[in-house]
Amino acid sequence: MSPRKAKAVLEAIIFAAARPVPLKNLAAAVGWDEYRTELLLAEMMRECQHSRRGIELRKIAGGYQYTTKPWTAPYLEAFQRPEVTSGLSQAALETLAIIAYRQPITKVEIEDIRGVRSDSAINTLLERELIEEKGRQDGPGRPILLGTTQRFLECFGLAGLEDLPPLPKIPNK
Amino acid sequence: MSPRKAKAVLEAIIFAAARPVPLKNLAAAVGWDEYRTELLLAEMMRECQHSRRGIELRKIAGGYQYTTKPWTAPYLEAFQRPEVTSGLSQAALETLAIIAYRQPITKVEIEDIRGVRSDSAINTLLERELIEEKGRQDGPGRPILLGTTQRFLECFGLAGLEDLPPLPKIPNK
Amino acid sequence: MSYRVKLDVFDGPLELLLHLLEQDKLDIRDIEISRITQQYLDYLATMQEYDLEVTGDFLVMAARLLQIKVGALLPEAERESEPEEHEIIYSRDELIRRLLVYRQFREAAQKLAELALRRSQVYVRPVSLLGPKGPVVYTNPVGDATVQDLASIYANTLLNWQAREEVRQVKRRTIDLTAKIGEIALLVQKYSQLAFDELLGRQPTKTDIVYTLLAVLELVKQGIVRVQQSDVNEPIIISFEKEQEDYVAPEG
Repeated sequence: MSPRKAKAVLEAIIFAAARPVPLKNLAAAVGWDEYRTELLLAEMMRECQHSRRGIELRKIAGGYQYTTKPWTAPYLEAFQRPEVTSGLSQAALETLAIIAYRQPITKVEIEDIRGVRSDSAINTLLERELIEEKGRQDGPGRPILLGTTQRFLECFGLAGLEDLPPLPKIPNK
Repeated sequence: MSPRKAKAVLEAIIFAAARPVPLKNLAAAVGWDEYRTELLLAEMMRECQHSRRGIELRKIAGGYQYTTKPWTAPYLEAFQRPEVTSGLSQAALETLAIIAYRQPITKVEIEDIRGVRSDSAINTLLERELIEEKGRQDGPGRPILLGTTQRFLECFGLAGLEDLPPLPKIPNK
Repeated sequence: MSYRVKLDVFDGPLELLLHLLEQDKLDIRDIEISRITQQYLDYLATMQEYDLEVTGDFLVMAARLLQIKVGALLPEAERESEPEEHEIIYSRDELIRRLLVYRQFREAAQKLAELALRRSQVYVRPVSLLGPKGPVVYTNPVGDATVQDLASIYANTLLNWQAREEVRQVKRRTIDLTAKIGEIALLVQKYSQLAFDELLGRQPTKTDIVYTLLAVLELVKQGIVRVQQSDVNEPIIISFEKEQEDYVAPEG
């Protein structure tokens, strides 16, 4: 394998691996001996030192791994707290509406009304602190009861739950 | 921020994030407007095309992501498996195609095109998070509307829905 | 151990029809209804032979094909008054259109499969380097949803719930086609002449109509009954054609 092709293969392998990749494995992948492979890796490490590059190739725990350069840390931190500006999905809104009007209510009751499993919608609402546990229901399994939070009231500009709009009449059949 | 530094920051962020990073967030990170940022990213995409590189920068699901180049796949098989979309049945693929090209669409409309009940295909796709509810259609029963997810784009390596291959033409006779 | 011939499994009737056409290298637009109908019915028979479930969708298509073949049997007026029943009334053009659209998406599915395959050739970084996330802070956790949205969504959800409950209460009735054929043969024989509507119950479902139609068509094919209609708005009259000894009603 040509040095140029070997470089590309090494880059791809080290990039795709979750952990540092031992020299032995890298040499086997390109079919070179370890000494020559190590020289090539050293060249790749030097190339990453260029100021235009944001990542570097490092020898870590007996293997090779790409890491971001330390000076980029402040820019990465902004991504550690992902700002979520997106609204709620239709499924989450539906679930929230049911909880708001029927609280306290169990997951099973919600799923019966919606007709579909609602774990992910409920998790989303819990994560956003729009709903919370309100104790447990008596009875088999003592299922968790869910209800809306203070935050829910704030988000919708409600003084209290009694402030929820009355429901449009549903024709009885 | 200088273009050279911006490039390094963008590389570090996209590299570290693992998932596609939206242009908006990248622009915010370097403090540039989206237009200039996009130009710089295009330059970075070109640079990766060099034969010495084993990874490339791609536009996927409305964001930017590094992936290994396809030709390196045989060298990588011993490492991490890529996200699997394989194992989708013909029925599921057909249903997914209809949803992808006709979204938002109801179950009944899908079944009308396929000429067969499609609950199990739809459930498989929902489970794999390739499709999701996109609200409800006005009209009797207010049926659920289905559409594809962000994950669908990621799994199929599409920049966006406009990136879908053109629908085969119905031949005129 | 019993020996089994491998039979292609088709997800739905359109797929099967397309397969039959492609097998004969025929263009969809040149479809010959009587030929394809025979091939289709033969395939269904083979499916049953091998204990493959022939679902309702396949039977409905059989009814459609026979109906196109025999010519529209149900009166025009009925079509307009009951749009829900429209589905079972099909023309040759409609069948061609559906086959073309279906094929279009079947090809699109193929392209998606190719995309997925190409995608499986590339690898992405398996883990984020960004480290464990701190608690996410949501600046506006509900987006632009208003409390009025919440109320109307809830009302709609209740409506959907109610609708589902009603559907749940309607028990699915199954009809045995062979029994239906026998039943109709006996009825027509008894009264010698009957209108199609009289064969249906008071509130026939789509399934009732399809099965009744299938049964009548089968009896026409066997030469047991004759079907007449003087005008599109007139009732369809089914009259007994054969002597009693020629038809042996199935048992049970």
